[in-house]
Order: sequence, then C-alpha cells, then structure tokens
Amino acid sequence: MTGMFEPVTAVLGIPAVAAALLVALPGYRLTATLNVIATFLTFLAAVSLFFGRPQPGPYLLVDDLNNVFIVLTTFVGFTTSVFSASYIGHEIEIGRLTPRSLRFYHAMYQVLMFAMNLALVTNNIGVMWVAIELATLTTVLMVGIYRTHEALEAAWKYFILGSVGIALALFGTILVYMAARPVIGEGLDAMVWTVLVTRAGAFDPALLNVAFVFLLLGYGTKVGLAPLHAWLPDAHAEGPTPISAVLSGLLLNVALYALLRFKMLLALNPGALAPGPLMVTMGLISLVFAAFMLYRRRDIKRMFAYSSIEHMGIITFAFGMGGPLANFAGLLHMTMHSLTKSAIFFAVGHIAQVKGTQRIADMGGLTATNPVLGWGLVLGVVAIAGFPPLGIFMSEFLVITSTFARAPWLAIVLVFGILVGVAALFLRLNTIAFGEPRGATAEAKASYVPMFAHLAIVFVAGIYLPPALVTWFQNVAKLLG
Amino acid sequence: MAVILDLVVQGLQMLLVLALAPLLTGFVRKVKARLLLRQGPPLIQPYRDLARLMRKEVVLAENASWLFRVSPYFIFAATWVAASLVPTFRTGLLFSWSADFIVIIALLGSARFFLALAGLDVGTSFGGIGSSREMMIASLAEPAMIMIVFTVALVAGSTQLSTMATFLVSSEVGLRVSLGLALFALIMVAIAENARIPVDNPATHLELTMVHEAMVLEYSGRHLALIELSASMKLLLYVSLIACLFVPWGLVSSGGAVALLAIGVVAYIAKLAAGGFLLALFETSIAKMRVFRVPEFLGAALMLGLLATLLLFVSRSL
Amino acid sequence: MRGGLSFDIAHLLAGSLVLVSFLELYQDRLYALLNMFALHALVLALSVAWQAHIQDAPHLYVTAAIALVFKAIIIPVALHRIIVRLGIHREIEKVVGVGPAMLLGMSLVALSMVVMLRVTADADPLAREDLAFALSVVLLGLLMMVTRRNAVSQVIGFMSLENGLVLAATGAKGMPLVVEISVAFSILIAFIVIGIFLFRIRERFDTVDVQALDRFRGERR
Amino acid sequence: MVLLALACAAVLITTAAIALAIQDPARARHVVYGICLIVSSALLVIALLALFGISQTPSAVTLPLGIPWLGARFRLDALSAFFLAVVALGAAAASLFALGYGRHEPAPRRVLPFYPAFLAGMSVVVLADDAFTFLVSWEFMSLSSWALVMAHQGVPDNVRAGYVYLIMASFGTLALLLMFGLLAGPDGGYAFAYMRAGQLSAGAAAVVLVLALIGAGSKAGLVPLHVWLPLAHPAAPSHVSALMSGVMTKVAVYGFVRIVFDLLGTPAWWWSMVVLALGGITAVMGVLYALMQHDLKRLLAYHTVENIGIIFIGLGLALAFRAHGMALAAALALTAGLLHVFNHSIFKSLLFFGAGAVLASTGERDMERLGGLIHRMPQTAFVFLVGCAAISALPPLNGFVSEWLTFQAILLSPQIPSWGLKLLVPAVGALLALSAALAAACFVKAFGVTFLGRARTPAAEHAGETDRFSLAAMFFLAALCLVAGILPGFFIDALAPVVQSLVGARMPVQSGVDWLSIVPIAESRSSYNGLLVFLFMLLSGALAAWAIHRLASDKVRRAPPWDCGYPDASPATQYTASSFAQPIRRVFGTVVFRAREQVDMPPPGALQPARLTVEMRDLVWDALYAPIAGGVGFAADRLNHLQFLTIRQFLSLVFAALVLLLLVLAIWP
Repeated sequence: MTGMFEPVTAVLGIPAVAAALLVALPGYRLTATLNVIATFLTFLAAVSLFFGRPQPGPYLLVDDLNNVFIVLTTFVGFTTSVFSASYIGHEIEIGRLTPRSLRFYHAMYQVLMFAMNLALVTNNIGVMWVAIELATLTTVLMVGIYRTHEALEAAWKYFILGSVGIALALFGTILVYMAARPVIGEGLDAMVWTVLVTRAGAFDPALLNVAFVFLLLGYGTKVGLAPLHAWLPDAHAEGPTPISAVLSGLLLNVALYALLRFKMLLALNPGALAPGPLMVTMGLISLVFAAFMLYRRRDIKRMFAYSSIEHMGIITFAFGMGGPLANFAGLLHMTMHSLTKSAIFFAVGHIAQVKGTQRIADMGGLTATNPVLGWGLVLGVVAIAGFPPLGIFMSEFLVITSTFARAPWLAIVLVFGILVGVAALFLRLNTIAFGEPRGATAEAKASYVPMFAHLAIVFVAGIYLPPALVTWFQNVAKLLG
Repeated sequence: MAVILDLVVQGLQMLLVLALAPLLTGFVRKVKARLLLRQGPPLIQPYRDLARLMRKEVVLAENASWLFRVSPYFIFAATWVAASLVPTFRTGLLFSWSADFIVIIALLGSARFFLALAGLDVGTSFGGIGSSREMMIASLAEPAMIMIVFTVALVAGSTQLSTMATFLVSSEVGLRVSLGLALFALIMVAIAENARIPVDNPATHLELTMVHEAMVLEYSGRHLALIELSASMKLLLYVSLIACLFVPWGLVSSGGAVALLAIGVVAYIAKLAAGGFLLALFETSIAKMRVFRVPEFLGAALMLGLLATLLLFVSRSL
Repeated sequence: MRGGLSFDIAHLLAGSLVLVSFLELYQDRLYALLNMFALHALVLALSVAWQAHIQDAPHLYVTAAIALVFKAIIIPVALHRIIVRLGIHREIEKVVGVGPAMLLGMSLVALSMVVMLRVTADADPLAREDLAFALSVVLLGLLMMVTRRNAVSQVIGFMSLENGLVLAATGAKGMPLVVEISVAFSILIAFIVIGIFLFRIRERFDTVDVQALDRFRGERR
Repeated sequence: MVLLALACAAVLITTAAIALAIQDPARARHVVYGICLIVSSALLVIALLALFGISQTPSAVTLPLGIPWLGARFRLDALSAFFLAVVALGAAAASLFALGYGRHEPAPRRVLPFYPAFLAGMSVVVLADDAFTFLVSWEFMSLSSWALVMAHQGVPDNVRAGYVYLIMASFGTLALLLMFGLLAGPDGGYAFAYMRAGQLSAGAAAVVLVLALIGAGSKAGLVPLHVWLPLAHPAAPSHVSALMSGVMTKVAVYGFVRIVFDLLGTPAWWWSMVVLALGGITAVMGVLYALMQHDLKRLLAYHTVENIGIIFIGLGLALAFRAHGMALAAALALTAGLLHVFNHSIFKSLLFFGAGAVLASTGERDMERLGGLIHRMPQTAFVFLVGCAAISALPPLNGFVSEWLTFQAILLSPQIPSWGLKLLVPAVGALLALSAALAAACFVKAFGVTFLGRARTPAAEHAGETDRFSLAAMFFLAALCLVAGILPGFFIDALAPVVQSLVGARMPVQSGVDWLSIVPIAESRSSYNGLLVFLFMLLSGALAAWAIHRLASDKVRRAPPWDCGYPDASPATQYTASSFAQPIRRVFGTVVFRAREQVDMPPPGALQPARLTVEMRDLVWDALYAPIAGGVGFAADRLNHLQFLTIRQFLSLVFAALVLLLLVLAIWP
C-alpha cells in the first residue's frame, strides 16, 4: 500500500523539499542545476504514476484525467527549468536579476510546481482551491521579480484580479459543499471528489448551478477566459520568460482542469443546467476577442499571451461541446498548446535577449540574422496557427469537423476566430522573421534544446499518435462525457 | 478509284482557291473603280503585282528576326489550308472532315497571330499600331464568329461545313430568324476581318487609322507577295463561306459526276462575282469609321451572334 | 425545526452583516470606512461565534477569533497607518454617487435572494438564508471594489467580500477546512495590505490610486 | 502500386532533410534537383502504369498514421493516377529546368529544403483517401509553397505576397474543414469510402458544393478568390512558379473533382449553373487582368486564372449533363476539362520556364525593359513562341484541342431541359470564345514585347542564351505541346478510365478512327485531325517556299526600317506592353477596371515631356478584400482599448459577467 503511494508523495514531496533547499542554497549554477534535477525527478515520479496508482484516498486521487495533466505539467516544468537555467544566467550577466532574487526565484519555481501538482492530485475540492491560490501567489511574486514599474504593475493587477477570482471560486466550492451535504452528510466526505461524483445525481440542481457560475468565473479568471483575462497578457509580458512559459503552458491548464472536474459534476446531475453552453460561449468570446487583440500588439510576449487566451478559448469550446470527438480534441489541443506555446516562449525569451527588447518594432529579419532561432520561431508560429503536419492541426481538425455537423453556426464563428488569429500572427511574424534585419543583435546563449524538443514532439504527434496515448485520451474523453 | 477522284477534286479545290483569290480582289477593285466612274486597273492586275513582287528582292529591316521571314510562309500555309477546307463547288471533300468550321476559324486565328507578331518584330511604332489594333479587332471578331458557328451548327446539328451545307441545301430548313441574324453578323465580321471599309481601308498606305497595312508595312518582295496572296485568299474564303452556308444551291454533293462538278464550279464563280459586286457596292456607299468605333461595330456583330444562338437554345425552330 | 431562536439570531447577525456592507457602501471618508469595516468584521466574528455555538463546532471559534483579532483590529489599524504614512487625502472619490450605488446594492441583494431562494427547501433553511445573505455581502463587496477609485477602499471592499465568504463557509454546517481556508484568506489579505508597502508604491507612484498604477499598463503608448 | 508512390514521396521528404545537411550550394543543388528529377520520373511511370490498366483495380493501403482510430488511407484510382501523372510530369520538368536554373538562385538554402517537400505534398494530396490525410497533405503543400514564395524575402512585395497567400490558403483549408465535417457527419466518418456511401440532404449537399468551391477554388484561383495567385506565383523562384501555376492549381482542381464528382453523389441541376458562371467570369476576368500587366511572370500568373476558368467551364458542363442523365455528353465535357488540365500544366510550365530563363539572363521581369531577345536567346524564343501559340489555342497545338472539345460539349447542351442552363450556357460559350481571342492578343503582346522589336535596356541588349538543362526542359515540354496537339486521340483514350469512373460513360474510342482524327460523337457531326492539318500546313508552306525560292527570287538585302524620314528613332519609340494593350483597355478596361487615361501635354516649346497616366482599380479587391481588411482593422482598434483599462474597470468587467450569469440563473425556467 505504502509502496503504491510512493509516486504521488514523490510528486508532491520532491518540489517541497527542493523549495526548502533552494531557499537555503546560494550560487546560481548550483541552484539552477538542483532546480533541473528536482523537476526531472518529479517528472520521473509522474511518469511512474502510469504503473502504480494509489487508491483514491480522502486527499489524494490519481485517475486517467489528472494523470494526463500531471505528466504534462511535470514534463513542461522540467524542460522549462532546463531553459531557465540557461536563460537566467544571461539575466544575471546583464544584471536584471540579483543573486538574491534568483535564489528566491528558484525556490518559488519549486513552490509553484508543488502547488500545481497538489491542485492536480488532490481529491478534495477545498485543498484544490488552496493549492490554486498558492500557485497564484507564487506566480504573482515571480511576475513582479524584475521590480520595474511595468513588472510591479502587472503583478499588482494579476494579484487583485486573481484574488477576486480566487474568492469567487471559493464561494463556488462552498456552494458545492452545501449542495452535497444533504445527500452525503456533513464532514470531509462532502468535499471528496470521488464521493461527490458517485452521488452527484441527487444534489440540488439550483445550488449546483449557482456554484458552477461562481466556479466558472473564479477558475475561469485563472484560465484567462475573456472578459476575465485582463491579468494574463501583462503577467506574461512582464515576468521572466520561463514563468511566461509555465503560466501559458501549465497554470492555465491546471485551472482548466479544476473547471473540468466541476463540469463533470454538473454533467452528472440531470436537473442542473448544462455547463456546455456556458463554456462554449465563454470559449468563443475568448477566441474571437483574443484573435482581434492580436493585431495591435507591439510587445512580442504580450502577443503570444493573447494567443494563449485564444487557444484556451478553443479548448474550453471543445470541452463545452463535449462528446468523445470534441473532448479528445480538447485534450489533444491542450497538450499540444502547452508544448507549442512553451516552445514559442523559449524562442521569444531567447529573441528578447538577443535583441535586448521585447518590442516587435525593434526586431526583424531573424531568419537572416539568427537562422536557427528565426526558423524555430517560424516553426512554432506555424504550429500554433494550426498548420499541419503539426499537432494542433489534428485537434483543430477534430473540433471543427465534429462541431460543424452538430452546430454549424458555432463552427463558423470558431473558424472565423481562428482565421482572424492566424492572419494576425503571421502579420507580426512577417516583420519579426522576414524582411530586412532590424534592431541590435547581442550574443545570448540560451539553449535551443527545450524548444526543439517540444517542437519535435508536436511535429510527431501531428502525424502519429501512439496507440497507448490514444486509448488513454479516449478513456479520459469518455470520463468527461 | 473513288479515292483518287476525291484526291483530284481536293487538289482541284486547293488550286482553284489559290487561282481565284487574286481575281476576286481584282474584280472588287474594278467594280469599285467603275462605281466611282473610274477606269480602274484591269482584272488581272493583282496577278501582275504578285508576279512582280515575287521577282523583286526582299529588303529586310536591320533587326528583323527569323520570325519575320518565316511568318509569311506560315500565314500563307494556314490561310491556304483554311480556304481549301471550305466547300466551294462540292461538299464532302476528301479531307473536309479533318477540320470543321471552328478549326478553320482557328487557322485564320493562327495566321493573324503570326502576322501581328511580324508587325511587332521590326520594332517600329507603325507595326505596333497595326498589330495592337488588329488583335483588338480580332478579340471581338473571333467570338462573334464562334457565335455564328454555334448558330449554324445548332441548326444543322454539326460543325462540319460539308454537313452544314448539305443540310442547309435540303428543304427542311426554311427561313429562320436565327440564320438571318447569323448571316448579318457573318457579313459584319467578314468586313472587319478582311480589313475592308468601314473598318479599315485596303487602299491606303500611310494613314494613322490603318490596321492591316500598318502591320505589313515592313514587308517587301516575295514576303509581301505571300501576304497579299493570303489576304485575298482570306477574302475569297469568307465569300465562299457565306456562299456555302447561306446560298448553298448548286453545291455538288460528294460522288457527283464530272458534269455536275462543272456546274458546281460555274455556280461558285457566279456566287463569287455576286459577293464581290455587293462588297464593292457596300464599300463605295459607306465612309470609313474611326478606329474606336470599330469595337461597337463588332460588338454589335457579337451580340447578333449571341442572340441567334440564344434563340436556338430556347427553341430549335426559330 | 431546530431551535427557532438560534435560527433567528443567526439570521439577525447575517442580516446585520449585509446592513453593515450597505453602510460601508455609504461612506465617503476613508477613516469612517475603516471603522465601518471594523464593525463589519466584528459582526462577522459574532455570527461565526454563534454558528460555532449552535453547531457546537469548536474549531469555528478559531475562525471567529481570526476575524475579530486580525480583521477587526490589526488590519484596520494597519490601513490607518498606511493612510497616515502615505498621506492619502481623506475622502474617497467614487465612480458612481452614493444614491446609485445604494440602488445598485439593493438590486444586487434582491438578485441574490432570487437566485438563492430557488434552492429547494430541503437544504436546511438556515444554510439557505445564510447563503442568500452571504451572496449579497459578496456582491456588495465586489460592487464596492468597482465603484471606488482608491486602492485602500478597494482593499476594504475585497475584505468585506471575503467576510461574505467566511459567513457562507461557517453557515455551511460541518464544512471542513473552514479554518484553513480563512487562514489562507487572511494570508491573502495580508499580502494585499503588505503589497501596498512592499511594492513601495509610495516611492514609485504619487498615490495609491489605482489609476496611477495603470499609467504603466504594459504597452507604452 | 500506391505504396511505391508513397515511397517516392518519402524519398522526397528525406531529400528535404538532406538539402539542409549539405553546405556547398552547388552540390546541394545537383543532389536535390537530381533526386527530385529521378523520383518524379519514377512517380510518372507509376502513375502511367496505374492509368493504363496494369492494375485496373485501384490499389489502396492504410498506414498507422494520422487520425489514430482511422489510420492514414491512400488509394490510387484512375483519377488519382491521372493527376499524379500531371504532378509528376510537371515536377520532373521543373527539376530538370532547375538543375540549370538553380545556379542563379540568390538564397538556395531558402529554396532547396522546401522544394522536395512541396513536390511530396502535391503528390500525396492526390493519393489521400481520407479527409485528414487529404487536408494534411493539402495544407503541407500550401505551407511549403508559402516558404518558397518567401524565399526572396528581401523584397517587401514578396513578403506581402506570401502573407496574402497564406491567409487565403488557410481560409480555403478552413472551408474544406467545414465541408469535410458535413460530409463526415457528427461521429467522424473521415474515410472517403464512408463519404461516398453516405447520403446528404439537398441542403447539406449544396453547402458542401459551396464550401468545396471556396476551398478548392481559392487554391485554384477562381475569381473572386484569385487575388493571392498573381501575387504569390511570380514571387517564387521561376521553376517553383511553374509548379505553382502549372501543377498546384491542378491539384486544387483535383480536389474539386474528387469532392464534387466522386464523394458528393448525383448533382442538382443548379450546381452546374454556379460552376459555369464562375468559370466563365474567371476566364474572361483572368485574361483581361493578364492583358493589363507588363510584368511577364504576373501576366502568366493571371493567365493561369483564365485557364482555370476554362477548366471549370468544362467541369460545369459535365455537372450539368450529369444532372440530367446525359452520360455521354458529360463524358465529353469532363474529358475536355481534364485534357485542358493536362495541356495547361504543360504549356504554363513551359512559359514560366521561359520567363525564368529571361529573368536569369537579363534580371528583368518587366516587359517594358526587355525586347529583341529573339536575337540574343533564339532557342528560348522559339520554345516560348510554341508555348504562346499553344496557350492561345492555335491549331495544331494542344491548347486548341481541349478548347475545341469544350465548344463541342457546349454545342450538345441545348438538349438540357432546364431553362436556366439554356440561357446561361450560350453566354458562357461566348465568354469562352472571348477569352480565347483575348488570350491570343495577350500572348502576341507577351512574346512581341519581350522577344521581338529592339532591346529597350542594356540588360536586354547583352542577354545571352540560357543553359542547356533549362533548354532541355523547355524543348521537352514544347515537343509535348506539339504531340498532344497533333495526336490528341491517344490522350483522350488515356482519360477514358478516369471519365468512366466519374460519370459512368466515356467518349468513343479515338485510336480506332482512321487517319487518327478525333471524333467526339459522330464523324458527320464534328471531327478534327490535328495531324493532317499540321501536315497540310507543313506541306503547303514548304511548297510555297520551294516554289518561290526556285522559280522566283531569293535575294535579300538588309536596310534600315521605314522611319517616316526621322532616322534612328530610339527603341523607346517602339510600342510598349501597355501601349499594345491600350485599345483593348479602352474597350474593356473602362468598365472592368475603371481605367482612366489622362494626358498632360506641355504647351508648345515647353521642355518637359508629355505624360500619359493610366489609373486602374482592381474592383474585386476594392469591393471584397479592402472592406474586410478595413473591418478587421477597425474591430482591432476598437477592441484594443480593452488593453488599456484600469484595474477597476477590469474588475467591473468581472462583476458584470457575474451579475449577468446570476441574472440568467434567476430567470432560468
């Protein structure tokens, strides 16, 4: 039994311990390597979850659904830590970061990992809430780490909006408990996920509805759905790039995961209003809104932050549509988006260091000046724009085709949004990657490995998905109903 | 035996069009002159001109290319083939099926294509004027021609000139609106295509409104001879086209006896004479129009053709 | 029908919390607002204590204590000092006047009633009423946040919103983790309050007025 | 069979990787284009074997790729085989050409990797047998060609061209996505076999048709979706332009045929009206645009638009006949369309090669700065002339055959009962004739201004003949033009299985007819013998030449041209491209392009030159694309204010959302 528990405890324990260590340890090389090692071990532990899963206890639960998320999170966490090791080095050299703040940075990185893993593996909606709040706070601190006006302002905005979101989410959680209590009885059980799911049919639908509204807005703020998105672009733009990658690639997913859990709950209750339409609407709004917002962006990181909003919209839409195909597509899209978007942020961070700025106007002709970097970015944007043979195309293919047969108008709006987004992305890409070179070209030695590793995975996934993965996703899709 | 006869007849036809073409041109000139109360050149003047040109040396512009020298032969060949495929005195010639009405138009098209290129070859602005205007005219004349083909083909149920002629000669045709329109359009196209008044003036040489003459301005000697010859063959072709489509009487159907052939030839020559006379009459009675009125003229022809076709699409009996 | 009296008292306390929220909404002076908030926290503490009593759930007393000590005393004092330190001008510039704000508040309360009373009655009435009140407190807090320009008053709005949450949490009979959650929230608030210091907003900006923060809203224009 | 074809595609993909590996440009060039030449020849052989019934039953295979539970399905039936042959032929020619032409490539590393990928994409599209594989390869094709368009990214125009191209491409793909969604149904039957079996409601089928027209049409260049084409095709390196114009547009046609004729089942009568109308408009608009150009490659690109129109006219007629159960006529029309696909792919490639050769040796694409090249590069001039004659549909070359067949098909259409078609078809016929005539004018201009006359610039003055690889490729294609022109019967017979499989009938066997002439229906009705016409012309031309040179004079003297007494006029006095087009511009342009001419003549004695300024507007762009772009920009600007709100305002957004949702709950039944 205890043996069964090893992986989960490891997934939670390693980051916690590492965090404690990293606070104590000086020296950036050591801490960076330790950071990498820790995340790598966490990843291994997560992978080992495939083989031994603990019985769902009152606090911990590992099923197909969150297993997807855990593995994804830990993997991107690992690659990002590799990238950040090389990235942060440069930041130190140019003196944007002090060693002190760096120590803090690494510790926070591990805390964030811990918080996200906790939010994923917990079986208790209360703990889940706490974990997500923790994740929010840590990211707030990391966003503000540069202490520039913009950074502080972004952190503050993130903090205020995030806190309100958190508050709403908590209210929703309480309401769920209230709904569950008459059926399940007082005490812990009424917050334990596995129990809730089994009895959800008998809950009071009206309460569930109100609860879902609050949860949707609360966790939706974290997902970055419009009009709750405001914190996201600035937080991405002003924080250190690795954090932007983690935010886009992971934190949004975690919040989405919470949302999905509650969606399942509602779906199980016949009386409750269907959560689908709400999510579909939010998704479409976010998609179209973000797509238009892409046009007037001057800051490269902020632009890709908006593209994250856009894709979160698509994913939310897919899950809102429901059905085996759309859910499968949603999961696939989420995975691919995490990988691609973090890869893009790796590239962008590197570019920002090379060019010494994030202003799109000051970069140009990258494919000529820095071929590897430039083409890497092009490939990433091509992937994120949903061009085959890269992974996102498959998910978009499934979403659009399966939707059009069911709800033509929605599909048309979806397609419209995607097209507008693609147009905007390439409008900017043309000036960044092509045309005559512009702007300074400093020497920056961030590693290409994580970026191309991600892109390679995305590329392969676009044409070949291993059967095991497929069956796994299909189970999850069934689970999501 | 029959094949040989057919072969002979086909050859005869080819020679006939070649022989008669200058004569027709001369005839038209003569009649025009007479209508203007002038004496006019003798009928055989065109033959004399050709012979003289043949004997003269060719004066080539300095930067004339091989294309310039090849074009006359090509133009001549294309026109001659086209002309010899139109039934003149006898339908169902041996090779008549090797090309239908559309092909004949296309052949004239390729002749024009090379003529226009030759006009551009020397690189003087005269040639440019000529070819650009020629192509503008053609761009309207050709569709009109195709529409005429449609009309007749829909009536006769075939694009083969022989079949058309044999059908039209038969009694079941009767008078048809569409055919009337087509005839009208065909005449207009013929006038434009042969650079006759009012579209162009074959008699002028240095005039900013000229089209055909501007293109061939640089030609001389044998080349000019070939071009003149193919021009008059083209005229002959159109006249005999009108003849075999709209006055098909006297056309000998295939396998006719020699006596009949003689009649056919006579009838054909009579038709040519009539056609030439009418053309001359028309030309003397009308003034040349400005170049940019030509599109309207030909547009009218195109519309007539289209109208005729539409009528037939709507009802086969119109 | 468990003890009508206890029910009524709980009801009364919850209702008065809503009332105090209205009073907060009414204030246009920072100090007065602070005092009102202290009162708000006090009432909350009372109602939580009462819940602890009627549910005989001793751990709720902790929550009550936190509410009392932390929210009713420490925070107001801290904020008071901030105001003095940063020399923030006393009155609060509102976006909408008191009257419209009140009207809005009313309609919000009505809305929360309607929404909550649709809940089938078999969920026990106590919880139901409490929820209705809690929801209105939450909405009023949010309303305050969006109708005030001044950061301190926004913080206060947020805190009264959070009081509503605690009210709901305690009203939910036998809900676990209430203490943990309230602690977590207190930390959150502490962060916010400290944030005003920590970001040394005074040094960087002329005022804590959120608009000044927004002067640097990312894309420099 | 199909596996072999896929293997070839795989080889091409690996070649792309190899191209990245090799550093030395010259070696890379030889390796890449060499391999491409070999592989595409192999593909050609495979396709022909498949077409000529070595394996009459379509060979299919399913690979464990793509949509996991479906696999990537490939199938090589008659239709695929034909188009694969077209693709492979074009690819082989282009590779051969590029062996020499690649020398002039300024940025080979931006071309070499993508070129094989592009070929692979095109050849896989025609093999795909399920929606996902089809779209992946389709979009892969677009993407690689986009990269090739961006190859010369130094020029801002090219970047813009690539941008427009990519947007239009993804627009088309999204349309196809929706369409396949409809065909596949909610539970995702993405295999073509499933779609074939499925039965759609009339409305759904109509939507599918429209989406297919948008999707395939935007790639093929149907007006009004053509805007990207004249921008993108010229921007690419010339051998790629040849592929894009000559082959990729045909792949788009394949997509349309596959969907509408194969997957969609029996058509409704009005479909053909849409297709015919679009085809006719496209044909005429395309050639009119082309006439107004003086950039040689852009002229050719616009001309592709025209020919696509002609092809769609053929397809539309086939649809019309099929809808009314006239299988034989449908077979004729479809054959005409497909034959034109083949023909156009040949002579358009040839012409782009010629343009490329000119570009390489003069560095000029602008005809106004060329001229007299026939003296400097006679062989190129000759093959280009052949191409021009072929594309202008002059007998005895191949372009004429397909147009002649189309006319024959039109002449069959009065038997169609429906009135709409009765009125539309003649009009389309007139449009077709008009476009043919205008095409001739257009290519007189193209050839005359570029190759004839006197050199207008030193660049043209000192041009030299192009290399032998390029010449080999061009002569090969020119020969094909002639062969396909004088022996069309064989090609028509080759198309028989394709047509049979699509409309259930075929044209009568041509190879049986004596004297090798072609007979669409019956000899009494119409027949054409390219061979005899060709021989006749050869004979009579030779006869005339012989006679004259033997019996009359063959003396030649060179002299200055007639100059009206103003000696040695400068080359600038020649007719330019725009002045050549001026009469036609006056006739059509004033309506179609709102063309305005304005002359400012200086007063007598003034020294500045007189100016003629022509101002034309692209109505399609103004009416369709400019508003869209404007609208998006406007919306972007409006929404952009949301980036600059205060925290409080953002909070009020959240608040509003919350209240709204609660209201929804409150009024929920």
